[in-house]
Amino acid sequence: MGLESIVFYLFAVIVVASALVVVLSKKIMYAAFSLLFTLFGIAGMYAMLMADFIAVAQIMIYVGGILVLIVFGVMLTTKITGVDVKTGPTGKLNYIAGGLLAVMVAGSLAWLYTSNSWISAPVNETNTSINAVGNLLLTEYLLAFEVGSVLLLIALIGAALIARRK
Amino acid sequence: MAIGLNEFLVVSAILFALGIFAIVTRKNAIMVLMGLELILNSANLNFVAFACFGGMNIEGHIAALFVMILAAAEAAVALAIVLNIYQNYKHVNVDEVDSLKD
Amino acid sequence: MTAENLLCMALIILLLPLLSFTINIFWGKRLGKKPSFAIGTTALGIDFILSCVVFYNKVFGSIETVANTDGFFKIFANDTMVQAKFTWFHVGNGGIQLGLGVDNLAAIMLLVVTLISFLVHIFSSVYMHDDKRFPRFYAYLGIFTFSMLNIVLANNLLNMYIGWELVGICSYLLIGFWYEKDSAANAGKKAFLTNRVGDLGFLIGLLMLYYVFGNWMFDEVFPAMNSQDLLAALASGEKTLPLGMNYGTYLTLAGCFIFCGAIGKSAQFPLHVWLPDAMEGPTPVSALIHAATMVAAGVYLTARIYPMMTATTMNFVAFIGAMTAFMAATIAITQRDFKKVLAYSTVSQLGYMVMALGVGAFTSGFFHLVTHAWFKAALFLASGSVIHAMHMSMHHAGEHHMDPQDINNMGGLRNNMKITYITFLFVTLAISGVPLTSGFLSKDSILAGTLAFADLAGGLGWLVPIAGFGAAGITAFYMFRLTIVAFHGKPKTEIAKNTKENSFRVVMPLVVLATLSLWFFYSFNPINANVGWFYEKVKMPAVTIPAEYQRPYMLPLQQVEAAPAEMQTGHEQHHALTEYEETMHHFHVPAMILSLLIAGLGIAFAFCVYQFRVFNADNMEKQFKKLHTFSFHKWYFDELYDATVIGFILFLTKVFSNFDSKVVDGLVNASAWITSRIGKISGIFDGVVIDGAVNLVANTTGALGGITRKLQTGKIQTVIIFAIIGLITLIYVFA
Amino acid sequence: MPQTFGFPILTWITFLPILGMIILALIPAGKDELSRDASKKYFRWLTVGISFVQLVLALVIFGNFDYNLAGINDPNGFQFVEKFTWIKANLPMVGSINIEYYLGIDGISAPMVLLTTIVCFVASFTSFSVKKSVKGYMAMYLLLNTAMMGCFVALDFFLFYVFWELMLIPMYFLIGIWGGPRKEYAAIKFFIYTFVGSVFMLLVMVGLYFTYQIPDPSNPGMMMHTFNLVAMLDPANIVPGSIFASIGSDIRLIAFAALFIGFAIKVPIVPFHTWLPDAHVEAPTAISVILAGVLLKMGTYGMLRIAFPIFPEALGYFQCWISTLGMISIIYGALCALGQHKVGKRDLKKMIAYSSVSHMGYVMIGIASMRPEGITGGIFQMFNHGTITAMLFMIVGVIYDRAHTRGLDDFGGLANKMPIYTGLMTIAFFAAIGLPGMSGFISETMVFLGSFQTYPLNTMLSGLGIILGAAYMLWALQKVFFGKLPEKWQGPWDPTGKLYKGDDVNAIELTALVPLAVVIIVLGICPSLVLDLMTNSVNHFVEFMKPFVMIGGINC
Repeated sequence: MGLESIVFYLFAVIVVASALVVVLSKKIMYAAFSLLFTLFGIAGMYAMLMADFIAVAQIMIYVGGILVLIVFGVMLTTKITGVDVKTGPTGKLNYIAGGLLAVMVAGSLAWLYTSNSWISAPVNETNTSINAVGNLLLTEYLLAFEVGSVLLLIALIGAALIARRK
Repeated sequence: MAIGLNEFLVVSAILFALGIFAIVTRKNAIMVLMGLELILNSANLNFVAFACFGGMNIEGHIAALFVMILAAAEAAVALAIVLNIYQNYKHVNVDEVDSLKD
Repeated sequence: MTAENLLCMALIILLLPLLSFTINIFWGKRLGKKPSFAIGTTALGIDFILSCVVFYNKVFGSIETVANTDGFFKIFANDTMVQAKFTWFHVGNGGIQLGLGVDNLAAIMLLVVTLISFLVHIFSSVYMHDDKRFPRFYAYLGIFTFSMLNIVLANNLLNMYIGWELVGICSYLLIGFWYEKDSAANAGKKAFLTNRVGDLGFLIGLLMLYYVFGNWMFDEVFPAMNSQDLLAALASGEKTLPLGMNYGTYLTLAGCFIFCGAIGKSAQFPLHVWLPDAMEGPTPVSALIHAATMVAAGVYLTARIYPMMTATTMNFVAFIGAMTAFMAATIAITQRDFKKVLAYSTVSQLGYMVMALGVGAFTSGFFHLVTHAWFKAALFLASGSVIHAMHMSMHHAGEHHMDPQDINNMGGLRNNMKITYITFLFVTLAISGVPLTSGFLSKDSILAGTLAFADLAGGLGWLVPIAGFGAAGITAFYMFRLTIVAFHGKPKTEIAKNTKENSFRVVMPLVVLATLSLWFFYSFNPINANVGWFYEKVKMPAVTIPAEYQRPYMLPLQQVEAAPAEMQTGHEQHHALTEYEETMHHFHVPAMILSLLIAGLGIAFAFCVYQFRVFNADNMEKQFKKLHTFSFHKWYFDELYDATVIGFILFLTKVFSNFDSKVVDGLVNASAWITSRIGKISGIFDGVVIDGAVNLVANTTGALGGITRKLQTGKIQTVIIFAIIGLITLIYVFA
Repeated sequence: MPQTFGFPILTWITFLPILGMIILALIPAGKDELSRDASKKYFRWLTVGISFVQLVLALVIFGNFDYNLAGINDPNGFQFVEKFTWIKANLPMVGSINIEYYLGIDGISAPMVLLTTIVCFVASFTSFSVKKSVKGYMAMYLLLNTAMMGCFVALDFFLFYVFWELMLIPMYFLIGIWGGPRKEYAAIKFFIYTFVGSVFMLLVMVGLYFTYQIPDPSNPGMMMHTFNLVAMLDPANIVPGSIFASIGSDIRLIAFAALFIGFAIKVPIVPFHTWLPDAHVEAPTAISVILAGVLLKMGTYGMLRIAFPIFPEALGYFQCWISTLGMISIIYGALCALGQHKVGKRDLKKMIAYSSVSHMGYVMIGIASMRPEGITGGIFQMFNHGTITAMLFMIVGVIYDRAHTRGLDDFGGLANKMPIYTGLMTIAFFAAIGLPGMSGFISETMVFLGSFQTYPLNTMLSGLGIILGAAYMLWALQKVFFGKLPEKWQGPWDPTGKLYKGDDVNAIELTALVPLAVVIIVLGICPSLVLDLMTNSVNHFVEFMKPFVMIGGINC
């Protein structure tokens, strides 16, 4: 077991464990914070997969953007006085059914993934993917990129419009 | 055992399942949203893994990037909807928001 | 003068009236009556002066034959025609050319058109003075003059056709100038539509020429008709003509079709019906358009296509002309409306010209066109003067119901309107063909021409001179009837008694035009025009079709003997004498004597009946009741056309409209109806049979559904759970 | 190399109205009276602005057009080309689908592009008289605009078909919602008629797709089926043994007939014409203008671009019949128009609608002659009929807006009440009867010139159309303008003075009418402005068709 494996399992544990906390925690703030760890873990995995740009983007967008949004959402929708900063009661039956379902999904997906023999290409070790990503974004995927940015703009405006107090 | 594609895929499958779990069990809309983020991340992880091992090359990265963009947009809109629901119902419990039922 | 300068002048002459039109139509109302009159008249005045210059230089001067074939306008000049051409637009591998050309014919016509137009401009300022659309009237006069000059200055048939249509529309607008009156609007429409029938023939003729020659330039098409290449190609079957026609038939047909245009515009039988109705227009318009210029355009066209007329075409032309001349004259005898008499007289005289061209007396026909233009314009303007005076008198008397144009309301006008009377009398003498007038010169030579034709052609050909001489006598009779009834005797009404002579601007044009009807303008010999300049300068153009299609007696006699070198020097080229010309010389004196005799008879008879009352006009009317009504109702042409052509077309429109709305649309709606019925039947089938079965299933399902219903909670999560379960199932099924 | 332009000008000119539609959708319609009026004003001027930019783009195209290039079957002869793969998919059962986004124009489509922009521009002014639900109207109007333009610039059959069908939708709504009393009937009739035509076209299109193949640019060495219209003109691209492979076979004749009927319905040629009078009578003015001005031309354009060159030998087989149908259309349309004299409600608009049938008949005999004169004349007649009939319909719209009736018997003596209007109408009517100095004269004469060489008898009979045409036009002119003004129109049109201040046409209507009048007169004097655009293409077209069809004339 080389260093690579150790690092991988470390990240895997972080990701899975914190994700478990996210889904199981009663307090919504805890959930939000452990989501932070999950996202960091995944960013680490990206780095392992030689996707440095995606890793950085993951941290910036998810951690810096989405997570902050979620935290804001939490704070805005629950009374700050704090009686109800919980995720609300959930029945045991629900947990059991959901758990079963989750296990089934995980199991079948894992089986599906591992039982197929994927076409594998040699890993090309490059230092950085930023150049390539940047080139592609501004040439072949320019239209999609622009559409994405327009979409973000529209989402922003739409969100502001929806959330506006009547 | 060297770390290959399968390991990453398994992690992604677990993340996906956890996301599903969050979505189906939790009542709080924000929690549902977080579950959704987990699912998206699991998909992203697949993309990047295939980019590295499966010959999807740099396109996988691009796809992941677009997923992130969509996630950001989705998060913004979803949170706005949550706020709106909160204003209307004074709570954010999704299983009491059942206007879809006819 | 250089060719270029001459053409520039011609271009200016052409465009000045257009300028006047543009100013008057857009700004006339704002400018007011005086300025619009001034603009129109000045433009035409300049036009007239320039025309004089062009006329003098072309006909009597010499033109430096400088040719410039580089620029946009390609200039060609030879003895007969100075012309410019340019390509209007390209189509296929060639192009459609337009151009401008001045030859002796055009130079003389220029003078006629611009002078009469100028005089009518002056005359109208009084006649139309109280009209609220005064500037509009001047605008129309301008555009008409432009269009007419377009015909005159054309060096190709397309230009002529363009001018042809334009004068048609101007005529429409001017006849219907007082469009509040339904009769005026109808007359305009009738004129235009009748002309359109002729125009269609013209167009088909153009198409036929284009088919073979791909061109409409006079100097390119006509020479090509006899080209060896073409004849060889036709003989070998390399080129074919539509419908398998042979070349002679084709040329004859093309000529006849083009002549159809002339039939329409020059009001020849059987399309003459529009011209009398056109008298609904203001009188100056009648003088300008329906007497002197536009109606003469048909004759001008026939003269232009002279080189391509086959023997058959010429016979056709001659008989149409003779028929028209005679028929219109007989109608004119009984008409009561001052202007209608003149209108039929115009038709008759136009028939004369056409007849002259048809029998081969080219110069005489064209000569008559010119002399007729002067005296007929004078007659119309004089009638305008009379009508205007009657109007004024009616206006003073407060009388509004009388017809100021009915000659039976006039009488004794000669005392009140001396100048008008004298000029009118003089031009009446001219139209009757009394010596010392221009009319005598031209008419006499036409009649000589018809006699020569009849002599050479024989047989039915004698009908032509008979009609010609008959018409001459009748013309003299009805013109003097008109003069006597309107001007002599005692006034028949108070109104006529109180008429006054008109102002200078009305009588001046009359005097000018009447003066031009004197003989010495054309020939110093009062009984023979052949020695005058006109016959020297206006020569019959060389006929360019193959000799086998021409009249044998029209071919040059010494064609064989003539040395080629001589053929190319100067005027001699076209002056090879023909058998026809010799015969015409022969008949000159007999024709003169005969025509004098007949005209004298006609005049004497008119005096007997209307002045000295030797015969009672009313009694005669009763005696020849049938003939009189036949003539009075214009040979029932209008009724005939209404019943046949127009009735048929209206019937067709009715049939087609009903067919369209009932049958074609009915079929469409029926198919829609059938489809919807089928839809309904299948709907019933659906409802009873299929729905029945479905309902059975549905009821069963419904029961089951009641159970599953509980699963449907309306919550998103439930939906997701089911989706996931589905996903997992799919994984296991397919993976 | 295909002639491209530094800027995707055809895409812009085509899709600009869609952009306008989006902007329009974003402007709120307003809640109270005041803001509604304000936003109506925005909608109208936005539409005018968009159409104006299109017009400017069309003029840019006009200015940069290379007169030496022919186009037709030569992919390098097209100009302003834009070509991308649009849809490329492998489907089970069907096989691979290759659809290109292929735009380009040559001498045949360039006049049509110009015409479309001119007519859309002036019709946007005419649209000002629409009062009901302006936002929806303008949106539909812009969509229609895109669809029409797309038809004229598309060089891929599938793309063409998409635009062709796209045009039906806004048209259906424009007639069905903003139309007259029988609008539903007219809209459905229009829709179904045209749709039947489209179905024929679709079948042939699919057949053609499997008949032609070209090398696949992305897979060297492989062949692919194609919808490329230019490639379909090269017999070398035919797949041996495919459905339309054997030249002269019956199935090709049938396919041609189907395609021809599809287009003929649009033209419309008798006996497929009965949707036209109804649609025209019921449609709002601006839509009548577009319908007559542009839509009808799509039928004849489609024949020239698609039906004739792809099935040249079938054209040779049917040529005489097509010419005869054109002749029948001319006379039939004219007689029906004149029939408004005696039969029916004497509706001015209906008369003009029938005159359209007659005038499009000229186009048919022109292009059926296969002579350069005839085809040039036919295309020019398409252009001129577009401008002239647009003007005629606008003219009817003007009095209809004021008097709320179009009955010929309801009017008379308007010449004194509305002199400027009468002047404009006189121009339009005279242009319609082919007066020299107006554009209609040149195109009619050229049509006759060409047609006479191939089918002299048909041409002579068609000539009757010009007499009948003059008859109904002058008759209508007399009915409306001459004679005495009826009692009920003695006063001002609008006693309150709010809608119409004066008796004569107002500034907006003038803005719509005068440009058309100017175009008509300028082209009547200087036709080469438009004719030069097409000379080369038409010559090339005739060369291309020569082996298959009858070309008359002995000096061709």
